[in-house]
Amino acid sequence: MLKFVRKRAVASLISLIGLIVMVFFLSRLTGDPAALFLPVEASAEMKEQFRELHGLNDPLLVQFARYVGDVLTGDFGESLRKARPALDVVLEAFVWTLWLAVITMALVAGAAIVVGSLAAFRAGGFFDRLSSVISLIGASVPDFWVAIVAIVIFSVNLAWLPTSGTGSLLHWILPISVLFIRPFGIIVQVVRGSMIGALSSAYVKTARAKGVKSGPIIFVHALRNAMLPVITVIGDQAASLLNGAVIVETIFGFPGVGKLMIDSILQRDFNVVLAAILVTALAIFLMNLLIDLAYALLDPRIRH
Amino acid sequence: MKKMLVLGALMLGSALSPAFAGSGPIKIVLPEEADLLEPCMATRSNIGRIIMQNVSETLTELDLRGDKGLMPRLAEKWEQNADGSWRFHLRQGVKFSDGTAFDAKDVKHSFDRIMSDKNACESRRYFGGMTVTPTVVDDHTIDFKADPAQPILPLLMSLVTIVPEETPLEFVREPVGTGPYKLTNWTPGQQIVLTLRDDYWGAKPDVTEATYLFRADPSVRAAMVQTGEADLSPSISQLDATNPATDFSYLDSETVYLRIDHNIEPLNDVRVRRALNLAIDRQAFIGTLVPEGALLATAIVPPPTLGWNPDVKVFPFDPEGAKKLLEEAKADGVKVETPITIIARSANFPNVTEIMEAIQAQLQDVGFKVDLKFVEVAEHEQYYSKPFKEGRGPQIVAAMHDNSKGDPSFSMFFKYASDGTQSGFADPKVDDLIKRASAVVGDERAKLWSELIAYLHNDVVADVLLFHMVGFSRVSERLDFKPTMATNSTLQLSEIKIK
Amino acid sequence: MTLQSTDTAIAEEPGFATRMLRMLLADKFALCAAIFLLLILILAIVGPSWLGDLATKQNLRGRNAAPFDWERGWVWWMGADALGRPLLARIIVAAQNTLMVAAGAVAVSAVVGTLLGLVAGFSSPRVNQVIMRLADVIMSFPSLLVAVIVLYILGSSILNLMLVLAITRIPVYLRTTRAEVLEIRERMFVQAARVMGASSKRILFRHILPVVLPTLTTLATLDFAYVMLAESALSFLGIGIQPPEITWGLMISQGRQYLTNAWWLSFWPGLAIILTTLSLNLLSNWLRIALDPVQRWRLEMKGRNNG
Amino acid sequence: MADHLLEVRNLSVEFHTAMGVVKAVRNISYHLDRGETLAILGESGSGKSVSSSAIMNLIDMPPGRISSGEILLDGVDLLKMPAPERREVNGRRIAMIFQDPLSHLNPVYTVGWQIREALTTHGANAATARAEALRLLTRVGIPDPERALDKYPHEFSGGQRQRVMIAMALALRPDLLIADEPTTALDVTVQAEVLALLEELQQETGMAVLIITHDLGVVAEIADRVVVMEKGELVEAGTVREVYKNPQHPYTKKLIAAAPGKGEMHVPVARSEPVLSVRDVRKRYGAFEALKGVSFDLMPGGTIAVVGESGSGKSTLARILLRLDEPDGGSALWKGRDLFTMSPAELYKLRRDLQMVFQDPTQSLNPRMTVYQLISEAWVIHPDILPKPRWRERVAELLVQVGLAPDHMGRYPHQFSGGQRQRIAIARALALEPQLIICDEAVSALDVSVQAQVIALLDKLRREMGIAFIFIAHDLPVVRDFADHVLVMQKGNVVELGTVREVFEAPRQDYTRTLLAAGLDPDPDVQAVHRAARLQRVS
Repeated sequence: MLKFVRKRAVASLISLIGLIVMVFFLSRLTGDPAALFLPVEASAEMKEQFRELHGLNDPLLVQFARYVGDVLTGDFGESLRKARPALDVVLEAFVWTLWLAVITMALVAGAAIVVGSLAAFRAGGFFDRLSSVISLIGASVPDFWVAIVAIVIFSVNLAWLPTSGTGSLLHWILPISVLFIRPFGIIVQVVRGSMIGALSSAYVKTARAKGVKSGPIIFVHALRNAMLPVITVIGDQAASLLNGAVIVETIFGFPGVGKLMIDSILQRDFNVVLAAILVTALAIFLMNLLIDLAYALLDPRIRH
Repeated sequence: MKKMLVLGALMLGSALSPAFAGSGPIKIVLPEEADLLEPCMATRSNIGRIIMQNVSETLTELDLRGDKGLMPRLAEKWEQNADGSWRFHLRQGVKFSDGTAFDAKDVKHSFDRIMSDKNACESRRYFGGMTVTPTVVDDHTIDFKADPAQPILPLLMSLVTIVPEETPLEFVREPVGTGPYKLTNWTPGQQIVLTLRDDYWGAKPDVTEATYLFRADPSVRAAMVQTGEADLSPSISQLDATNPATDFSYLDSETVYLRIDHNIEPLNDVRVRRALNLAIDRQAFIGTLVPEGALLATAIVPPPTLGWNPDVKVFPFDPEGAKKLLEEAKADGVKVETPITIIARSANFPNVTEIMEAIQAQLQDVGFKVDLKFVEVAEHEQYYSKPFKEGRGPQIVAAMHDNSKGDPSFSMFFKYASDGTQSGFADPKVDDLIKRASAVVGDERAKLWSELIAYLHNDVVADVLLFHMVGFSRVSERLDFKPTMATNSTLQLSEIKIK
Repeated sequence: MTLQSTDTAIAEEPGFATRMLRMLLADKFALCAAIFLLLILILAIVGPSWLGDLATKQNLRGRNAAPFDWERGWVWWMGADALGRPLLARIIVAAQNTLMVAAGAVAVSAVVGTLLGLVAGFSSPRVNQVIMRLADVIMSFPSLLVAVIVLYILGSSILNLMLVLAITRIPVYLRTTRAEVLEIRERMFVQAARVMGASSKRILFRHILPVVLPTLTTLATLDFAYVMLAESALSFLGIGIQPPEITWGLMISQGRQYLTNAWWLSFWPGLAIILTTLSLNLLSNWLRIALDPVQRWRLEMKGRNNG
Repeated sequence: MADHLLEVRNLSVEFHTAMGVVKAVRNISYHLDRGETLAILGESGSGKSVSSSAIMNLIDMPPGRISSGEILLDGVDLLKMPAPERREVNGRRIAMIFQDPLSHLNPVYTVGWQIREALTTHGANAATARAEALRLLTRVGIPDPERALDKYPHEFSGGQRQRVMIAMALALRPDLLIADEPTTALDVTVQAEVLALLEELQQETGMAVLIITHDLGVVAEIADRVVVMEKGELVEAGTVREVYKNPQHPYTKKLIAAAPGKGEMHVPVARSEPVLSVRDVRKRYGAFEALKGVSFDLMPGGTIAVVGESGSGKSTLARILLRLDEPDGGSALWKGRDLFTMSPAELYKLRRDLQMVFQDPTQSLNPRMTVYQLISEAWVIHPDILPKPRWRERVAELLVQVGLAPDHMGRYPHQFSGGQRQRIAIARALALEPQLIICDEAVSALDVSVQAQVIALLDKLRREMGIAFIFIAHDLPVVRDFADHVLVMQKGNVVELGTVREVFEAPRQDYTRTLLAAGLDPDPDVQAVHRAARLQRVS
């Protein structure tokens, strides 16, 4: 087990280094932060001095070496825009994203498993067709559109929920609902497919021969076997949520890491971009590890 | 249901307890979060809107609400010394929010801090091309000597925020100022809270506490005021401004124009530039893509600015005239067929894509070949500011310029002088007028600016001036507040009254 | 020794096209989907030259004209946009760019991802490692961020947009293909091909790829929707396709601000995306059966019964 | 009327498919008493499992439909029972075990859990369920039952898994046990043990056993009475002895005639220069030694049978000889050249001489290729064998040669029966005109009657074309009719190597004798003798 974790950690470290190199140089190709930090009227000297102040005048390789050196000592640099440590900025935002992702995925997984399983149990039936069409439409509607319509309906017209922001539990409902739609549609389809396979398998026949009821057959016998591909997809979807739900965060004024990343690259706040990428990549790595553990937990055949 | 309850509570509150009326906390929702609350960055609008004059005050203050001109704030009065330097007499008994007393040393430190190379204070830009030396005369008197002499130095001082002399040169995250409010909570990404100080030197405002929230989407901002989640949104979309009881338009200080690069044929020909101006049906935009209330621009600065020239008339919409001018130019061998690129910034102002597409269509109607290119802010800046790229084709940059400072000097040099960073041409007469106007005060100054504005518009045909824009705000009915041109950059809580 | 009763063999095998057509006729849903997609495809090809002028002709007085005004020409039936341009005409014209970006991105990512996946699944562990780490890097790179960075560097053109969206989708195909290859290459018929002396190339493309293909087709149709939406999200962030070019995604994004007072601006292009994805899904479900010799009889039977 | 424990009357079951209604079972009737064992004998597609599925309510409806008949359990019609009551019957009164216990046990739960579930589903409490599960595992002879409770199905051997299945089925002491091909996937020695266990348990509990099988040997070993099914119809019924000695229906006759192991034994071809000479081949997988030094010679046109139970290394040997796996040591001289040191280019040439026919034709034929494509692929890979214009003609020839029709070449594998598919696989091997064909359990998955046909085909090819064969099998009787030499393997070792007559008539090694004894003879009388002998050896 430990050996497995170590092997994965090495692989991830390689990916992480590749990621840093790529982001570092690519982001610097996108332009000069001085032009964005200072107003258009600022003089050339002011811009020059700004670059000098933030070490942007050194050759890229020197900057890179300095950055790597700093990161190795745990220093991720300062945010150009916010004049505070980039890591603090990122971690603050990441906590929000993490909660948003965890809660959303928990709800999505729960709902998709129940709906997908029931659809599979009566494959081709009315419920199956209905859930297919709904999940498909859900997967092809732009989320910003849904978000704004939801605000208009539920906050403005019905006044049931706050429009946006953070503060109470009610504030979470709309963003989570909007984020819910797309992964739900995808995971329902995967659960359905996987469950159809599991329900037609031989051990389900055995269970029926034992006189086990439909409920336990679906949710005890078949489901656990059907979960492996489902968990993979849940992982992929969770990863994309961890990378930040930019649109939803933007519309609902949710202080997450996705909006932070996009804002930071718009403002060429490179240190924040890099720190954000590192933190999310690390989180995704840990999540993948958890998923592998879940595999082993669900399926004893994988344990060694 | 809940909404009714809230409304009911509000009505009850106002009907039964007049004692509460008149003061209380408010919530303000802004489009863009302040990433810094650094006083010396307060000239940037997303920061200034929160702390300028609320937390950090300046020596002088320009009145944009009335017509009082430059008013005293931390300086009680000022005069010009014989040697051209300016002497400011400071208000006494003023305390910073950290309890220290305000004196001339703080003013000197504040100024030195802005000019320091240890930081990137943006208000330094107003002091480009001059050397200003502050000298403390006594605790409550300070001299500023500028070389060359600056007739508008007191106006410039309305841009210098005062911090205690203990403030480090590097950027701070907890602004300390002499203003009526102090920062009590800043949760990045969520909110900023300013709370009224008990020991403020001036009149006590109605607003006891202001919570700033940030939402990027304009319809969300409008919805928040409607649902009572916020009391004031200084900028909402024109489309959402449908309720006359809460939604107000106001002339903001933004001017939209097309900057022409005179260096490249065919834009080097004045007839071509005039044709551009005649081809555009400016009036058709008003009330359609540009909100009702916006003004057609004849200068890069809005009307209340010193020297704004009422005699300069907007170019008429005259496609025939434009075609004729083009034919003339063509007859003289000007390559009017060369495709011209209009470079615009995406999301620069509301409806920018539609407006630019419409302008493109109108120019094409009279025979121009026009490409439209949308770029993001950093790339736009490369087209807009010098040095321009070598080997470029004929280019027109659509841009928006903001001058709410009351004096054209903040615009004219940058946009029109030969050395100006965004200037698309070089004209000795323009340079001379700018230089002369900058050196004088009063009516003389106004006259020279007027002359320059007319010359640029009628003779040089420097650019295609389009609109002085209006903004829309939604103000809760419990507040008494009318946004002004200043609202873009400053939002003084003391000006907000609670009914 | 007797052969099965299926001996009453089909005397003459009909050609591939006829057979596909027959199978298509047997599935009503797939038929509708195919007709719809064909229509969209034709519109995408002829749209810009046919309605291009009409779709860009502004009429500031007819801004946000409401839909269902049967008095006016058919292009106005879906209403008009903020510049008074007929929405139906714009949707037709935008089909070209939309399909180009989506189909291009899906095609590029599917081809590149599948090839890499085949190589990764079938070659030495070292090559496999390199490819998988590369996929990891792309996977952990938030796709919108990649898009923003690359579009900033390269500028926002249709081709670049297509490339960016393609890059971010490569790992999906790569990982799926590789996983399938690892499984399929152990199958008996692959062993049988090796015993016959088939080269790796032949085994990959003749034996493994056809088995992976249905999965990839399904994936690609789902991705089609994803790419159209991603393109729309980029427009929302202001870095996608730039006017005067139009795509459905951009139209939704531009119409967003009018949601409360002119819903049709973003509704119709949204509907176009939904219908296209739905059709693609239906068609891919059909295609999966039609291309699988083991399943094909379902359609052929139905077709025969109907006919 | 209610004398019989189970009585199936006029049962008809049909399935709705897109090809129309398929009548799986037509109007069949049989009965079964307590303590009795009834065998349903039939080949694939005969509908032999359908009636038992109907008894257990395992038929999916739709697409299935019971169109007529009744199933009486102690006189009560199961088909008219309300669903909850019907479910109570399952497990409690009727239990079932299946072929392939690995896939019929839930892979993600421990066997203890699964046995306990059988008990708790019908009302037992957790504590007694655990104790009972332990008792059951002990009873069916699982070693270290205490720990076995917490193990997962994949941690057991095939025979043990079937024992677990039996333990689970017998948890509630049912009146009737249905065993659907319970020993088909097992080695002969294990098969004998499992059948013995079933018999013991039947004697203990007095339950009735309904055994479904395709194997006359199993019928002879365990059943009292037998019913024979063909294409959904019950064609013959009677005591085992009656049916075997005096079959009435032509199908039964054919079935009995097809049972292997009764033909003439081959006389080995004359010794000459061996075409293949294998010496001391070794292979390890990690710590597991799959081959511990295997040597043999194969004469041109000769047939050597490699026989052994699962895990004996016989398939590894085949894979290594074809270079699908690399050996760790030894040599294999093919016409004097060592196969193991050949370069890829040489190997490519070798492929023409050396071909293989796999166990399961369903898997070894690419489902997406037509018969023509499958066979002609050989010439795509080796273009110098045949010019393209002659391909169609040659494919037609090959199809005729293996007993198929030329107009089959446009079809896909799934359109054929199992035996026909194996013929296609053989035609594909022949396309390369090989000199040696390795058959890896090439007939094991086929029905008995089909098996006989395929073996006859192979025999014809050997005679007519002089092809040498390495014939791998786990089943001795099959080998007896076809091979001239037999090589018996056990755990990677060669136990015995001799002519077919030597091995079958005078086995020198104990293991060979055990194998021979464990094999079930279709003749109930012969089998009774075998059995007596076996029991004697055990005691």
